[in-house]
Amino acid sequence: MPTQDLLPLAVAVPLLGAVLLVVAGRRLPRVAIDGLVTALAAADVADLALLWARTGDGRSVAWLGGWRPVHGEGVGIVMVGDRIGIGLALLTAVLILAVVGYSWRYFEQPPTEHPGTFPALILVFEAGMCGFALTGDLFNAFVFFELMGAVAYALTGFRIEDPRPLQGALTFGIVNSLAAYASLLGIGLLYARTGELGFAQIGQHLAHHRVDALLVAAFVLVLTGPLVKAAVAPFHFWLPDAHAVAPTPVCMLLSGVMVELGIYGIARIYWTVFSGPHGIPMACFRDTFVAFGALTAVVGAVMCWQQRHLKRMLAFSTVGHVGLFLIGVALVTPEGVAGTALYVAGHAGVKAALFAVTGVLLDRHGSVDEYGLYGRGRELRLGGVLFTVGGLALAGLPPFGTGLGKAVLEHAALSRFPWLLVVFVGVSALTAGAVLRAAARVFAGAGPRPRERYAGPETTGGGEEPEIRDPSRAVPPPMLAVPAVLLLGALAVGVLPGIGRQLALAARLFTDRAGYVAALYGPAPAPSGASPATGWTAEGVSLGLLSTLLALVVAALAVWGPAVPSGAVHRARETLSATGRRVVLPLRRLHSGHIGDYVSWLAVGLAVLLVVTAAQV
Amino acid sequence: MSVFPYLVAGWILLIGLYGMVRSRDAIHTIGCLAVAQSSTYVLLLAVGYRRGGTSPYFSDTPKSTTVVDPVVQALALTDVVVGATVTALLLALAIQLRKRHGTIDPDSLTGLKG
Amino acid sequence: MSRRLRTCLFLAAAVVLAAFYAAACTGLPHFAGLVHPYGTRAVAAAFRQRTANVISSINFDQRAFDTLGEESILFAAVLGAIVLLRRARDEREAAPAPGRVMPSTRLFGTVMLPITLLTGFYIVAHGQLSPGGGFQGGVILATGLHLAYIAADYRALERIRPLASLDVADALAAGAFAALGFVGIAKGAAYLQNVLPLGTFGQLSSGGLVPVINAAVGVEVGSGIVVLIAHFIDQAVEIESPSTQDGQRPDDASGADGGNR
Amino acid sequence: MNGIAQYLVVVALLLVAASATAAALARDPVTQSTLLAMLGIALAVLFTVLQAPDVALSQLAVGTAVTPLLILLTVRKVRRGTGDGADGKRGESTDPDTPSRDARGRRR
Amino acid sequence: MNAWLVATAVLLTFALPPCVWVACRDSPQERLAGLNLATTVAAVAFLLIAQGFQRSSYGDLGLVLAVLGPAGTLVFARLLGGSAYDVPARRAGDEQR
Amino acid sequence: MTPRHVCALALLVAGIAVLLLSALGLVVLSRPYGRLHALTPATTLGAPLVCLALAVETGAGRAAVKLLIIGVLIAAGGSVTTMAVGRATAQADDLVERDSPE
Repeated sequence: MPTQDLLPLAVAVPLLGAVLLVVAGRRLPRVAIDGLVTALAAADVADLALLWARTGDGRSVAWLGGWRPVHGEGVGIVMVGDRIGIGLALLTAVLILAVVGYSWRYFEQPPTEHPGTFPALILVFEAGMCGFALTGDLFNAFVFFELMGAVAYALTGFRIEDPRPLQGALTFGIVNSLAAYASLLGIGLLYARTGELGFAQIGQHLAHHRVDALLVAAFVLVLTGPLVKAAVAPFHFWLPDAHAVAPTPVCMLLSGVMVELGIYGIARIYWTVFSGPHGIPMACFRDTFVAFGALTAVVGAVMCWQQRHLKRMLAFSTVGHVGLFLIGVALVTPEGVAGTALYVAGHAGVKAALFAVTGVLLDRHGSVDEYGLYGRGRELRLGGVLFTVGGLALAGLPPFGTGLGKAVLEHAALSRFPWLLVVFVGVSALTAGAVLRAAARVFAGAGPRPRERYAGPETTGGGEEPEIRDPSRAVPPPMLAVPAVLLLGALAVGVLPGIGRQLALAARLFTDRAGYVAALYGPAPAPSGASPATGWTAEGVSLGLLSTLLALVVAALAVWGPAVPSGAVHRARETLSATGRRVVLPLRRLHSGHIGDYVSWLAVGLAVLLVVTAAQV
Repeated sequence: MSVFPYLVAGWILLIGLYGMVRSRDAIHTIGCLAVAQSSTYVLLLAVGYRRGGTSPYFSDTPKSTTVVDPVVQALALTDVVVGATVTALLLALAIQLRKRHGTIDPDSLTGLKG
Repeated sequence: MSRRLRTCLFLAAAVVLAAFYAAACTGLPHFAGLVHPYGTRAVAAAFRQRTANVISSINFDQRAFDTLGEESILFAAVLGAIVLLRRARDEREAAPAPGRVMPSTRLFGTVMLPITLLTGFYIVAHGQLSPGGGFQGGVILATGLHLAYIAADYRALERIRPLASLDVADALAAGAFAALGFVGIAKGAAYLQNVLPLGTFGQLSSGGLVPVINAAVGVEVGSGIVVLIAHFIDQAVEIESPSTQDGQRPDDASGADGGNR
Repeated sequence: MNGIAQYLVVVALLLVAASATAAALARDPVTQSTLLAMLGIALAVLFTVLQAPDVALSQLAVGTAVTPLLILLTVRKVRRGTGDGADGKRGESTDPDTPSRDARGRRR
Repeated sequence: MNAWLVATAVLLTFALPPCVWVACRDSPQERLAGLNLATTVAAVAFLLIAQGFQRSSYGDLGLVLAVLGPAGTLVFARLLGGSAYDVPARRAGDEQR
Repeated sequence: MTPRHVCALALLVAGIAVLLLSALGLVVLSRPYGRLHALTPATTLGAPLVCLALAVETGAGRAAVKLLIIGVLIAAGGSVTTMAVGRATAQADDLVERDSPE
């Protein structure tokens, strides 16, 4: 089979698999369904792995329906796979496989009338995400954006007995659909100007026009969808609401890879469509989005620290890390892209593993409340180890993939924005500190029992509907094996030198706009310039160790601080928390769960982005 | 006239957003989302209109006829389907939310905050 | 945020958005302009594929991958609605009392049912010639079926609506679209390539793969929308919510404590 | 011919804008569903004068039939679940003086 | 000048706006009446446009609206009339409009 | 201008006039039942007249038959819906026993 046929197959295989599950699902026993869905997910992994291997350091281009352009003008849709796109699709497929394994025995009772529905939806979700990662056409990207959105809303609200998932899913659905429609409006504006729909084709035609309000408006509108999907502040409000309440396997996918697809969308659309001559200047893109990324990272980290609802804590940690990813791609250098790719790969494994262990807690105790679970995780020794290791990896402990990605990004940011080092170290330390704090309290019962006290609006996480019926059963082995494997994967990303090298080459390809355009019509010349270094350096290791150490210190202070009798420490804590409350409480109030607020913030975000961009071009 | 249709599309989006911001009922919010979405149809089809053009199919008209842009119509068609299905999905969520939460007034949906 | 603050915030942002959007519109080509490069190419391509309705050619041939995604959204939404509107553990079904309908309405419904179905088939079948096609016809078919609900009552609707098989038909049609793409690969061409014989321009069977995909879409949309509406009607008519059974007003459970039980 | 075609487009656009505004500003979902159907019709007319009968056909089918129907069914379900008893006789035993019922808009 | 298009223009200008106006009213029955008339007028307009632009296949739109329109109105009448849950919610402190 | 054309135009003007009068009635007549009265002439007279005008213009053939069928459909659908709307109005005013079906 020619390499290019593997591209549409990555979408078609899961779709056909979903159909198969729906049709055959009602006649097959549970075991057969599980086996079938695992086989299908593995097939897609195999397809994408083959594609990764065959594409090598070039690009695979598939003109769907055989509509190759004649004299540079075509009517068809093109799929373009380079190693960043294919790698993200492969990451999706691997995570889907992990989730399928994790949920083997997860839902004790699938919907009785439709047993195959949950895995079928997971497979359609995979099709949507792979399609979005591999397409080279703006409208097609919108379609797949909506596909993954629609499935994600349904999956988030899957547990219909509990009101919170439903509310989260509704917020998620409304905000994301609205953003998608704004993107479509932007696509309409671009089509009106250029008469094209492909990324590269639009980019080529934009070069013939001057830079004006239309370009700025189209740029901001088109990026609305990916920005909301990526939960960049102030578009991030839906994310904690949805990710905190979705069924655990779905959380693993949402936080692990769907949000990152938003970042990918921003980077891909900017590089292929807007980065050319008469486009949005790189300096403008860089300054704007580094600022937005830093804001997102800080908001996410601060809010993450405040949470006692474990899943909400992990969701806000995702917001924080997404801010770092956005900074990475906004540096507009191959090094930034390579670092982000490594970071995303490591983060996906770590975050999915953390959610998976939280799912075990929910399964055992029907609660994800840090206070309520105090000391109750003691008998779950392996879970505790995994959770702690996950927390350390989140802080960027070498040699995890997260640490390597963070190190490369820090190095990339250092020359132009030295202050970003503080953001990187601080955000990793604070998010990881929150996770470690929870690990110490829940799995070790460390420190004094946390006291209930009113600290502003919050979601506690107690009284969750358990996602399974029978809490007295033993923990199903896949539920702990899968997070262990995922953490090993995150470790492998950092340890295996090949991955870093290949992603460095891929990043150089990703940032080569001319090569992308040329690849559509024939073999493209290899990009010039050296590919960025993506190995471990002494500086990267020490920064990783520093953030890990900081994370341990803040976690220890939070857990044992109240028990320390010293007056000075006590007074310092009081002042710190008093000032913190003045800043943090208004921030917490903003996360109100109110759809109207979120829509307002969406409009405000767009307005700010418009003004900021227009001021710089 | 030269930009009037595009402005109408923008107005529809903004008024839909306004309705969502002021909404007191989740079903109403979803309805406003449908309104906001119709702005995309209007913009797309306005972009594709061509003076003196007629619709792009040739079963009852010669091949040489001037036609309007068919691509935007195909896009709008896809968009209509997407909008309808997403609306249905959101309404399904609203039904269950009302059952479990007792209300769909955004002001009273306080399960998630902080 | 209070309601007033929220509205003010939004209005302030909306003013900026409106100003930028209006400025952007002045940069667009004037309304009713003559230059549409992609559109011109698409018309030429449709002629080469001998498809009289250019929009069908774009939807089912030139940009068929978009439509594949769109049909997957429909498939996923139907699946999602089935999952979301399933009967929860604490709910029960209650058969509704048979309804009384005015004789004129009943007569009208009985007469119109076949006419609507006929119209639906007509619109599906002429998809690649004249306005219409799988999607539009499918929706009309689904609506026609629901005339039965108006004409007679819910029970009659349940009799003429084989829900289980429609469910499968929806899935199979969605799968058929994805599978038809492999015809191209099997013949050594690209995925979704239109490799069937193209026929004569302007004939019902012209266009190669287009009428086949069109039919698949018609089946999927028709059955999908019926299933979708069926689940909504089930909720509205049949399923008794737990709160209703208890006689307890859910209002009591709402408010601040609703989320933090 | 050209002038009148443009005039038709303008009138249709105004109708669309008016009904969209009305639909967005309607307070109650039931009112809104009627207005959404109206918007569907106005959009279908606009699409036809913009020479897009295919889209107009979808819009007619979706906008005037399916979406309002789904909204109405949702509203019916949502408003029905407020304690009618399970016997299926809705709207008869409602006591108009109960304040909570009034709050649900169940006035006769 | 094309009589059919002029007739369409007259209908769109003078017959549809009253329908929209009535459809904004409070009473559901009045709204329904407005919607009903709008359906009829729009169906006629489609037929006139088909004739005016010399594209007979636009007539299919009129056919579809003639078939679907009454069905839609009946559903509305049934769901509104059957349940009478139609008076807009008035809550304390509802300052909108 | 052929006599057939004149005939079609006359029918068209009559039909449009009826439709406009109905729209006017919809606004002017105040009571709900009055509004219902406004609907009837539009569907039973106005729309079929226009359809007839179009059929006359196209001349005998399949297209004309289709137009006439549409006219009949509108007329039939209109009267049924008017009745249904009237019933709904009556129910709302509690004139008819409210045992409405599901």
